[in-house]
Amino acid sequence: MPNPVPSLIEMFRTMLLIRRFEERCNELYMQGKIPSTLHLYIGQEAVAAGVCAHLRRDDYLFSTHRPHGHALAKGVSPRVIMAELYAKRTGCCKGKGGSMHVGDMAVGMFPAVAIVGANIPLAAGAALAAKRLGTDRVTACFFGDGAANEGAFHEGLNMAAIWNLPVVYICENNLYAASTPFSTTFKIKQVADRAAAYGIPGVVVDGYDVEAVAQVAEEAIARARRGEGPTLVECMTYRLCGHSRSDARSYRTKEEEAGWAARDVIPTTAKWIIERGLGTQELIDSLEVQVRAEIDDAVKFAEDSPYPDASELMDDVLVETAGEGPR
Amino acid sequence: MPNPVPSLIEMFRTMLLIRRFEERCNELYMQGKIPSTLHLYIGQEAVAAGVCAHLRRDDYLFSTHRPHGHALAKGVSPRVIMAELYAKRTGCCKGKGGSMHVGDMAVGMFPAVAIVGANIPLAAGAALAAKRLGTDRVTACFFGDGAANEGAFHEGLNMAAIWNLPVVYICENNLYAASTPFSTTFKIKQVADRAAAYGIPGVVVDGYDVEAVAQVAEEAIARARRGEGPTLVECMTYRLCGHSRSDARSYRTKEEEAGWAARDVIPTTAKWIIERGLGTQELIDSLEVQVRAEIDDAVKFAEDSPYPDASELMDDVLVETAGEGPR
Amino acid sequence: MSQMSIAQALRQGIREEMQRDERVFCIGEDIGISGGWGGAFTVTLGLSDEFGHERILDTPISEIGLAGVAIGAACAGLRPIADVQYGDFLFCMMDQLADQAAKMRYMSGGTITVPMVMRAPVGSTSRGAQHAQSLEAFFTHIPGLKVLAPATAYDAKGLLKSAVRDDNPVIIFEHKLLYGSKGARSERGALSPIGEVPDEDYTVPIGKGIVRREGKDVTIVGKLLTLYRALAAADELAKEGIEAEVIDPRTLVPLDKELILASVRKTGRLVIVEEDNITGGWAGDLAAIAAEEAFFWLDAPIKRVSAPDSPAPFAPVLEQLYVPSVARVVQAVKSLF
Amino acid sequence: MSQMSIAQALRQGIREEMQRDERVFCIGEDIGISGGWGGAFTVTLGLSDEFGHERILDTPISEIGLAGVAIGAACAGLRPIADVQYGDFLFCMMDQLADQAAKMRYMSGGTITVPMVMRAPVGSTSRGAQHAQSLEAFFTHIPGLKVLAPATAYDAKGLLKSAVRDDNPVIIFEHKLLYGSKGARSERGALSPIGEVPDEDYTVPIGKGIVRREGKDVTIVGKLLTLYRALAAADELAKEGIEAEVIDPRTLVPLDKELILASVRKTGRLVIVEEDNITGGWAGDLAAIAAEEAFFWLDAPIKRVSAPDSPAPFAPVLEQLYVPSVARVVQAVKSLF
Ligand SMILES: Cc1ncc(C[n+]2csc(CCOP(=O)(O)OP(=O)(O)O)c2C)c(N)n1
Ligand SMILES: Cc1ncc(C[n+]2csc(CCOP(=O)(O)OP(=O)(O)O)c2C)c(N)n1
Ligand SMILES: [Mg+2]
Ligand SMILES: [Mg+2]
Repeated sequence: MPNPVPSLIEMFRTMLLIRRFEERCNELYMQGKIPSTLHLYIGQEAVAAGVCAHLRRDDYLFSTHRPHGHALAKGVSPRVIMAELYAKRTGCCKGKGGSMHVGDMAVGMFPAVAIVGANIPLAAGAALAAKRLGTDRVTACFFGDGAANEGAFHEGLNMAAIWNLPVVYICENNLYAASTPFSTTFKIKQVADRAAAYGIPGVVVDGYDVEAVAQVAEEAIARARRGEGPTLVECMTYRLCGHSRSDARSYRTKEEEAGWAARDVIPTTAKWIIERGLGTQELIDSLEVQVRAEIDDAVKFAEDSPYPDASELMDDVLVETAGEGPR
Repeated sequence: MPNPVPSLIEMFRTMLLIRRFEERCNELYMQGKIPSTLHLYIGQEAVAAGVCAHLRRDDYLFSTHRPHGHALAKGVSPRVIMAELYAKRTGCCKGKGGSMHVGDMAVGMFPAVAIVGANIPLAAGAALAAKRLGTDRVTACFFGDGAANEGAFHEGLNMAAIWNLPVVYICENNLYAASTPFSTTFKIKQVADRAAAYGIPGVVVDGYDVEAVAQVAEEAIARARRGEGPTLVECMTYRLCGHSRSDARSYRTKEEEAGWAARDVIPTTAKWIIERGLGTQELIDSLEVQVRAEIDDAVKFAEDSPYPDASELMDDVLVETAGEGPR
Repeated sequence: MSQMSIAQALRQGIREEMQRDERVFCIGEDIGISGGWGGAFTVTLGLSDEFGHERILDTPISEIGLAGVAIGAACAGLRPIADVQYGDFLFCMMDQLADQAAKMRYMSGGTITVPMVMRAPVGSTSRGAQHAQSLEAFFTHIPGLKVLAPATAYDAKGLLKSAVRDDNPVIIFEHKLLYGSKGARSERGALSPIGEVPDEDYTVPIGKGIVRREGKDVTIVGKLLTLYRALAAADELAKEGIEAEVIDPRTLVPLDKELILASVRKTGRLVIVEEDNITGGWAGDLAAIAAEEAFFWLDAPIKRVSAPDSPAPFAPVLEQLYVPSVARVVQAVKSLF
Repeated sequence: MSQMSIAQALRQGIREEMQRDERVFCIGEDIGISGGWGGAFTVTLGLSDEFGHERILDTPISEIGLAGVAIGAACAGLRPIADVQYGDFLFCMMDQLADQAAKMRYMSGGTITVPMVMRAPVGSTSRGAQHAQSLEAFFTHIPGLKVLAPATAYDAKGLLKSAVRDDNPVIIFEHKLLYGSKGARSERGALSPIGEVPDEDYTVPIGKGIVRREGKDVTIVGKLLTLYRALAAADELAKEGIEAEVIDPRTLVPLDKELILASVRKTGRLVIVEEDNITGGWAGDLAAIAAEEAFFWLDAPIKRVSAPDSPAPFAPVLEQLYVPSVARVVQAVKSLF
């Protein structure tokens, strides 16, 4: 039951969905319809799309404070994500989690973890369970360059390594941890160089090339599925937006931003599709129409949904287990 | 004001002092004179002696749950260590710390840290202070192979690396973390291989050869003192005793133990001294007499000292600072 | 019925749960090494021979990692019994317990369960301040966790089994001086109560306290080691004509509040004995509950007999003053009459 | 005198202390990046231009490391002002604060001092359970730390300066909705009290609370955001003829117990308002103190108005129920008459 080889068009569609979804979120946030804060995934779409192209629905995914892209790529419905952002009871966390905790176990996505790095050992644990329970499920764990300086990264990767767990660690190196440049907090060139410290393979890939990402992910996922242990995949990428709500991004140069914007994954990938004759501009346009419709539907769903009821405040703090517990 | 080159005889004397001190501790513990538990340094003496031979009195030292050897090598008086083990008010921690927290700031030794790995970022902090305050003090931080799997190791080494701090990290790889063999918790050959993850030099040295240790330490300390940043030194060593009080050591083979015992640093180093004509058996014997006298004196001091008074229980929880604080 | 120590009772409870349910496994440092000690206090001794190293899983010294792996595995279908050598090291994994295990279910809108157990030895045993703490107050303050504190062999086994079968994250605090660990791992000065433990399967329900001694003049609440101090004090007090009711809460979250309040309403006096530092301790929380809910029945101030606000001292002469003594309990009770 | 927000007052306090003493420096994540935000709530904005990146030291995302470095540096002669972006992340460095900073002096027999400051924003602001917690109860329970909770600009600056000059490790809790941070970092629903701050050097002594409103019928203790809820409630209550005395403890450790007890002895009623979860909260500890030391003056049960025992919900409609409201305070007070 391996996935069929994902086509560039399918991956592009995922990327486009993420991009338009994030853009809409931003608008809605500016309009005050979404409370709190948002960490948007704009610019990094090729990573989520490329990696998730090779994940099965029953594979696990762990995400971060910047989870919308991962969620959409893993197949979480835009409706329940948007409803969650709106703090509605129909959201994927019933309005209790918010942007930083979206997830949906129905498609294998754990509620996202907003403590930087903390998802790394959790992912090792899920992978351990998948292995012990005799499944061939793989766990994919996304995190940023900044997370690679957390103790949790070190402890989690080492445990995954020594127990040969079926997990793929994907570091999205977007060159910044909030406002802090990569170069000031690492004295090494690549995060992937740290794989050697745990005796596992480390791979660097251009995160602005969805096919390259997909290829590296395919190998790492297959390796994990074969029981050969974890891989640390570092995707070089860039967010074309701010770190969180209303970030003027003055800690980056206009030139640097322009350089990456010139390679923006959405137009670039569209161009590849057309240039290689895989599809026409009409196809791209129709995909635009499709994803916009999907997002419109999600927004409508969110807007029409009710807020949680006061009575729900204390729900789901603990499970009520009577007697023996499940077997 | 660099230290004069330490002679093998001086280092041997330090090793011998540690060995006999630890043996005496063990006896006293068995007699019930020392409460609590003890982590003895028997077998690892060459590491402390070799490293500390190149430390100045005003250099800092951070230690672990197994600190007696480091303390003696750094120049903490056997009296105040022994009195501390006896839980006397004349102990280096006034009886409040015990075996796992010995230290003496008068000779630059911080109270030892018994949370495995936690001393590693603390040492980076002391090194930062030494640098900022314009001194050329170096900080030496000892820890075990087990500690290298703590998040604190990762975070501390990285910070020392990116800020080029004057600190030397000495990992005493004695092949076990308590009962757990190195090979089951590392998928790599050497702890020193992790230095590359932080962009700093990593060196492996035979911890049963005090001259080799001293030479590597000299370079690492000089490098730190020159402002060129941290080094991770891994000393391959072995404790010839149990992990802590009454450990039957059944998790190790008799063959393995015998192999290391055959290389025991005390007789081996004594032999080198004699073989190379640096000293005679009489010299060795006289050193034995000297260190035993020193230890007898320490025990007498400890035995003659009073216990803390009830009124001391609440002393030193907080400093009393009136007004402005020190300037 | 068999006579056994708490360490033995826990071991038997773990063994039975592992036999009952394939998904149960142990994870911790030095818990299953062949030739090792079976954890810091012998609780898992021998279990790796029986269940193999996959199910008695020794970890690196990586508390964040071991907690994270246990939690992640629990979310994904296993039922881990994790442990930490000394409760103090829970601070090293505090984020995983407080921010992940405890909140995952709520944040996910109830779509995740975290059926994990974390066992943690507490109490002062002359090892200095980093190996001595009582951690109960920290964890009772984290919604989303259940917190247990068994003081007898019967309760230890019965509560452990309930914890393993519970779908919530459960922390079990065990007192080092009560284990009755044998041989090289025994503790000087240990109390080591030996107790009757049924041979057949049984559980002790989470959330039920127990009256250990009946009395009408004052309610004394003690847990873990201080339960025994409270009982000894009650003996002393009886000689002087004061009949103390001694309650062992056994579970701290959820707390059997009604049992305690009913007793306080009967006796009109409440003394809480705890090994932890007084400021911010669990005793304060219980006092606050009584001050709100049993106020009109109280005849005297509520007294806390706790450790003072200092780190734990190493010196046994100071430690004796630090850990609440029987004499201090007696004195506190008498001050209310 | 100048009018300023708490964020401005803290910034000015830090600047003045850094000018006064070369050894003072700031350490944290995203605090000094040129073009950045000056920390999560703008407190250190612009300071790296003035003092350079060596003294406004940006760290990797490494909480254990940043705490450890701050503590080690403090022991070796510097005076760090560390910060954490959200108080919740203190759990990631809990061992360094609880086991190292707090205990180092005691364990060393008084030979080490740890003159460090850790600033931590607390409070719920619709970001979900991992960015919302109130951490006061955890840290007041750790002997060896001082714990501050300023609620006005005057106190924020004055207590910060005292903290920097204190030779002990000091944790300062600041409430996100009180900063008054400007521009992109401002918070919806923020209260942002602007206050008078002297132009000349001054300090607010650690360990002194303050009566914010006098009254004779009931004592209400509130801190940080809930101080303002308490004051608003007192206004409401006054309309109904109940004169509440409102006390702001300002320092939680050491606590100005006598100020609060004197008020309780005067009014005979105590209500404690706190944003934290009720079980194990700081409010419980204060209730316990009053139940022991002001018992004979109490005319009514002690009431705690706290958050319920759940993680903080994201949805603003639920958050409003979670954080104690003015109405809940009013109702609690009225229930005592
Ligand atoms: C333990 C912890 N420390 C700090 C933060 C605050 N924070 C949120 S996102 C972020 C930057 C993360 O950088 P990176 O891991 O590179 O991910 P990116 O935002 O670039 O996707 C920081 C510091 C946090 N959420 N958790
Ligand atoms: C954080 C923490 N986890 C666990 C322990 C318990 N413990 C004390 S010593 C030890 C083994 C340490 O191994 P290593 O670092 O190799 O040092 P060694 O004992 O071999 O000198 C362990 C697990 C501890 N003290 N601190
Ligand atoms: Mg990043
Ligand atoms: Mg070792």
